[in-house]
Amino acid sequence: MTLATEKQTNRTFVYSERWQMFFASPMTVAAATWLVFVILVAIFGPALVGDLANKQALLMRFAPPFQLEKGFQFILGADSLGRPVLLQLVMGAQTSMLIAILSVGSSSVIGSTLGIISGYFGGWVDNILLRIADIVHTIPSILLALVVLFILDPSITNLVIVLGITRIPVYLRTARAQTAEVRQRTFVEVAQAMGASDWRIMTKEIAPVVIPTVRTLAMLEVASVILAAASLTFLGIGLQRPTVDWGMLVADGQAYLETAWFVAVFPGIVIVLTALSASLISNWLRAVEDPAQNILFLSKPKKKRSESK
Amino acid sequence: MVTFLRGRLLSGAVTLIGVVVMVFFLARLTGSPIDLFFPEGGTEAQIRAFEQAYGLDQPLYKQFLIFLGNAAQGDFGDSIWQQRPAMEAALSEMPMTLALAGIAMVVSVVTAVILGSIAAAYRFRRPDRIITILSLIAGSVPVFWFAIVSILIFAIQLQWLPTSGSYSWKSWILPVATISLSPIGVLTQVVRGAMIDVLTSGYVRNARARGFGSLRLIFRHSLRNAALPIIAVAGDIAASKLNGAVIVSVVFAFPGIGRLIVGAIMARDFPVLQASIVLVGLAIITLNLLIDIIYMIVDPRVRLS
Amino acid sequence: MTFSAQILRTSAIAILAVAGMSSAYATPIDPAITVAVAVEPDSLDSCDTQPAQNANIARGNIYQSLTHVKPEDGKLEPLLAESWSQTGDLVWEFKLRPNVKFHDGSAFDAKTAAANVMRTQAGFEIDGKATACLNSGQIPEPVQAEAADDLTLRVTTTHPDPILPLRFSYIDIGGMETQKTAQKTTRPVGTGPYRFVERIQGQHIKLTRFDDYWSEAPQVKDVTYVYRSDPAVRAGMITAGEAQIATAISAQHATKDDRTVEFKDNRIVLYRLRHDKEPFVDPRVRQAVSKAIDRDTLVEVLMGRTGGPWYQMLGPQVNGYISNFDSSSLSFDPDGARELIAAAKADGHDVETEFLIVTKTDLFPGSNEFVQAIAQYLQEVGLKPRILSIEMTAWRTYLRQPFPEGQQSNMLMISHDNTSGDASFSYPRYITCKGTNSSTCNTEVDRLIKEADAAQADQRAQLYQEAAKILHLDEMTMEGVAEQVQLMMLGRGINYKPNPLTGIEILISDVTVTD
Amino acid sequence: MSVLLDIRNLSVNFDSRRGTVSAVRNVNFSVAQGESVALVGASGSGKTVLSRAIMGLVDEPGHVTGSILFEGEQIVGKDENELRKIRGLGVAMVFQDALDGLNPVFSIGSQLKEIFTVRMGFSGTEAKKRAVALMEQVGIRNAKERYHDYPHQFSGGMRQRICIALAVGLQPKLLIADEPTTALDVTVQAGILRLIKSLQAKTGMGMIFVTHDLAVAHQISDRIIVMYNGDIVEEGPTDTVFRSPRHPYTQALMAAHPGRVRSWRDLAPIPDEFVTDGPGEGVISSGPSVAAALN
Repeated sequence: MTLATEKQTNRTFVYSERWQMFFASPMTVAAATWLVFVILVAIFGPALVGDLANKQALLMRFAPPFQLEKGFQFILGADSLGRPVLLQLVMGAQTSMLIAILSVGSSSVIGSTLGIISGYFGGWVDNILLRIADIVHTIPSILLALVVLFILDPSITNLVIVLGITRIPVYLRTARAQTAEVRQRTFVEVAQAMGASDWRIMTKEIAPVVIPTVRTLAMLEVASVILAAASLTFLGIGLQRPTVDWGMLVADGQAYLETAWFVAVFPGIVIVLTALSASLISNWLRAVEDPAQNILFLSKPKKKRSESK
Repeated sequence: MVTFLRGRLLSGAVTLIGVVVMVFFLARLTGSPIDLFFPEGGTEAQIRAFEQAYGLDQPLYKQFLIFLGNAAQGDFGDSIWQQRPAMEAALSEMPMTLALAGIAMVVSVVTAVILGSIAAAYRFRRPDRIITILSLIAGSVPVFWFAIVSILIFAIQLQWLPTSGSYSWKSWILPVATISLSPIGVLTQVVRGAMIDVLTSGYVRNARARGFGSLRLIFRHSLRNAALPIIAVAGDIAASKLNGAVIVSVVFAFPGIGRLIVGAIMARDFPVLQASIVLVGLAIITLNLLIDIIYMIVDPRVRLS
Repeated sequence: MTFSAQILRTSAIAILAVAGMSSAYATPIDPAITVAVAVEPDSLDSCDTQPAQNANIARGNIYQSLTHVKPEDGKLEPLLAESWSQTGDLVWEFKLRPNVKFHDGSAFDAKTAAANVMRTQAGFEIDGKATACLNSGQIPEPVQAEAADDLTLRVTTTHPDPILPLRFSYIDIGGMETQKTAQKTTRPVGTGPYRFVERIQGQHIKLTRFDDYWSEAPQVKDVTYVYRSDPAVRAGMITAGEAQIATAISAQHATKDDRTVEFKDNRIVLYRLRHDKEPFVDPRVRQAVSKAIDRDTLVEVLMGRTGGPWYQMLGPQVNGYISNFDSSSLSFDPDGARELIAAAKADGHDVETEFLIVTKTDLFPGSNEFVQAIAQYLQEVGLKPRILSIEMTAWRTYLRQPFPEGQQSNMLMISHDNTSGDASFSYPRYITCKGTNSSTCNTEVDRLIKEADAAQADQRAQLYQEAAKILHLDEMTMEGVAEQVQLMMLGRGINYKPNPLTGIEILISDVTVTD
Repeated sequence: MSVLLDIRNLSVNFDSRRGTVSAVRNVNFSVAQGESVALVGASGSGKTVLSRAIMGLVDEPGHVTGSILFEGEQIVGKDENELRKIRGLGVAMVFQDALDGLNPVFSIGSQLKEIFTVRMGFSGTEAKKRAVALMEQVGIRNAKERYHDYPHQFSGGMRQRICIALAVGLQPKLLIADEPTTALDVTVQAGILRLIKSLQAKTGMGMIFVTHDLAVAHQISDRIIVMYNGDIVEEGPTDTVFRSPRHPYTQALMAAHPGRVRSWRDLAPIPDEFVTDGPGEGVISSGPSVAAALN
């Protein structure tokens, strides 16, 4: 009886511990709130906003921000064609999230899988995979972008393909390096000695160690993917209007930085906030899973403790 | 060591050939320089003359074989747009690229190691939070945006630094800052993570129990261990800077092979593109070799396996 | 007394000296200037001066041509040729200026001129190697050039070509050494007021005053050209004093004072419709496209001082321009446009087919927004446009005949300039059935242009204008949207009056410096 | 025998946003010079936290109250710099995770040498001589050749021997051995225990041997302290405790111990109320993450 209740408490304890850790950090809460908000906006926003976002009103060109008399949609000002910056951000949220999630997702999964395989088996498998990674890494991504967007179409899918392929080597090398290191730890040796299959060792023993690193990297990559898409737009080979992503808004707006700062600055802030949030969540996840860290994560701000002296 | 080097050289050669093959065919998928060359439409005779001059009248596989044959003898052909051998064009940009990438990497690694170590030492406390937020922001600022804003502020408003060009040491400041910004952000996070891992490890705790001071703990018992993931990520970033840094080149009009490559892609100047890629490939392969050697020096487990 | 008088005298001398110095300062001797341009030149060879980025540095500074278009009135004036005449249906003779020296010290003569004309035409072989010159397009039909005597150049054409002297204003003359090889030169040698000093690819080109120049020596001694692709940086270099002349300035970076100067180079923003594909098969839809676009608002808001509304293909200084053109059938009338579309639809035309608006990113500064605004105007009258903004090579596949099989119906955005003043540099290529850049095929237009090409002066202009009327009132496949105005910025103390040719030649000899 | 270590009213608490967790509560005991004390208890009972408190290794957010007198010197409240002087030379510790205990990027020799050069100020050659001698002392054969080897070339048992060498090399007055054999094979365990025992006999250092294994405790200690849930529940000379355990928890431990019975049929299960789910769960008072964090 005692045992049963105690076990019960234990389980709820473990769950609530994460939540406690979550709520213990206001930054994490803010980051998660922002991400959830952005994802909700990405899912529902475009449908709600409809055509209003891309509706040009030349006479509203560069309407200044923080003025309500023109309607709430103009609270962040209007761009060079008089489109409300706020609604453009809403439309951009969907594209940017799609690009970020799909390309980071695909490249991190493919890259780290290959990296674990490469690091675990070593030998010729390792050699071939590393050579391919080297080749992809050496080819300028802009050439790849140009080829794909020249032969195919400048669509979101193709952009995801370009950005995904070019980022695979980063994950591959990271995962490989860590796998090679983890492989030599005793628990892997023990598992091997106990006759566990390669697949089992890779998924049960190595992956759990590699994943946090990859995830930290992936969360940081969210930012760089959004920015890479923006750079392609800046160099003139990105997405096409009326599809907008945040990077395109920054790229388009930067020509007017001196005259209408808000057109480039608000999308820039949104990109920075989103990337920041992704990384903060990644830090939190890392802390939750690493017992050595979570106690510190939970610790109250340091105070002078006279009583212990 | 000899076997190691031989293996490396072999795999480097394989990579290089792979890259050249890929680039050769990828580039030709983007159309022909003829479309660009005659601004307002040329006659058949003109186009044929042009094709002949650059060997574009041959079937693709023949073009490739000719290219391979010549390249093996060190002849990468003449640039279509620039009136000089393609390799000369590529070589002339390389020193600046190496210098810029090198300086930027030193700046980023040093900054990141300092900031990341402080953050790890004060993990989850205020200095850590501040450094983490700042480094994440640094990694999230669009590069071209930062470049333009920094020109507006430092060159045009304050007139402390030149807007562009590469004439004095002052003109290096903004490009280096722009290139280093995002690596600093990423690397600081990596350093922080690696340092936390090491600082919470058994051997550092043991060393502490032996009564060693904190400087010794950090510099002898932690840094070298933490260096491994840092070197891996820094190496990848450095490699991307070798053929990247395009935007910095474009905005600051700073010389560099990245800009040459983009220009060659846009102008379909295949010989220059191929020669540049070979150089960049060589640089990246050398870089990877260096990283492997550093790895071997730092980590005995790699050395002995 | 004497003492104070002495002081007075000394200070008077000092003041005079200072005044003298400052007056000497007012017209600096041998000033050096830096010019910030947008794009690095591809080539400094005399046969490659056709694109603006090459021409702006080489033309008129390093190289000169036999004839020259006067920027003020578009009339042809002598330059390296003192006079010319047609001696037969197909034969022209140019009397060349004597005592002209190239920068390498060699003399300019008919042999050199003939070699330049021949080398410029692509396909001409030297030592079994072919050259491919960018200027070759200026001579569409092969001509034969030879030296009749030292200073007489004889040119034989394959067809009658009344504007051959005008064409020769685009053939720049390089030194004989550079003409002997198929290789493009990297050390250009010409007859112009500036000689080439050095070029570091990717960084700069330096020129200096040529001491043995045949005409008046210019004031500016040294010129450095640098390339800055970002308009904000180019403008900033003027503000920061790093450059004295900056070209291709965007409206938003322009200053309101006289440091920013304007010029028109007969450059028009055009659209071209594929009339062989829906929805543009019916001419009523093509007319509706023009009526859907509110050029006045569009141009005023988005281009500001860099443009004006426009309804024709050519600029006002070209002989194919219709001076009293009634554009009312093309001007903004969305309801009218909708009616036209409805009528076409009623006749079974598929007006709801999606089509591309094809543009390139560097069409002109801010062109992407311009195109987006056009797309919205077209949407509002019920058409289904989709924007495709691509880079040059891809864009060219839409511009050039033959169009690839299965290419989607499109409206192509073009920025076209004609600095020569003659429509033959535009119409044959753009609106005839066989024109490489044409989507129009109207036999009447073809006939008029063919006649015009062989005609002279007023008759020539009239025939071109008649063709233009058919284009703009019946065909409506190639319509102007805006006349472009170029901006450039000048540093303090720099005097330069831009002209219609500034887009393709910035003569440093026209620049004076005061301070 | 004079008192080496004297602990009075020692508590270790961990502050967290979900409340204060006390890992050690009001503990009193002392260790005499040359005495060997076994600290026995289940995982999470607070014995590891207690031993770390003696080393001054309890970090934020943990904090220590009460008094730890080592040779009459108060350890509680000392700053890192003062603690550094006591660590290694005064109190040394061997940890249970032998495999993570040595820095993988330095050779065994250089790590051993370091304690002599840095902590005792010996010259390089002298330190090396001592390091080799120390390796021999802990039973590494071919010590000279193996001096330049790296940790990953050593087996687990050998690595723990090196860790022990690193702890005893400075000839501390008190050695805390925190389950030094748990991570090792059974066959290796006995050797390590023998080594520790002999080293202690040779140097005459005091020892606190932390273990959950009663047989080990019996073999190695003069006195036993039993901890349960952060409290000391029983204390006494080893033989006495073994002969007549007073506290029910101790009795339960005894009954469950295979070494005490002749046949497996005699094994009694530990009653439910003492059952813990192994490291990391069960005993809320010390908290799973605390235990994990400090191990």
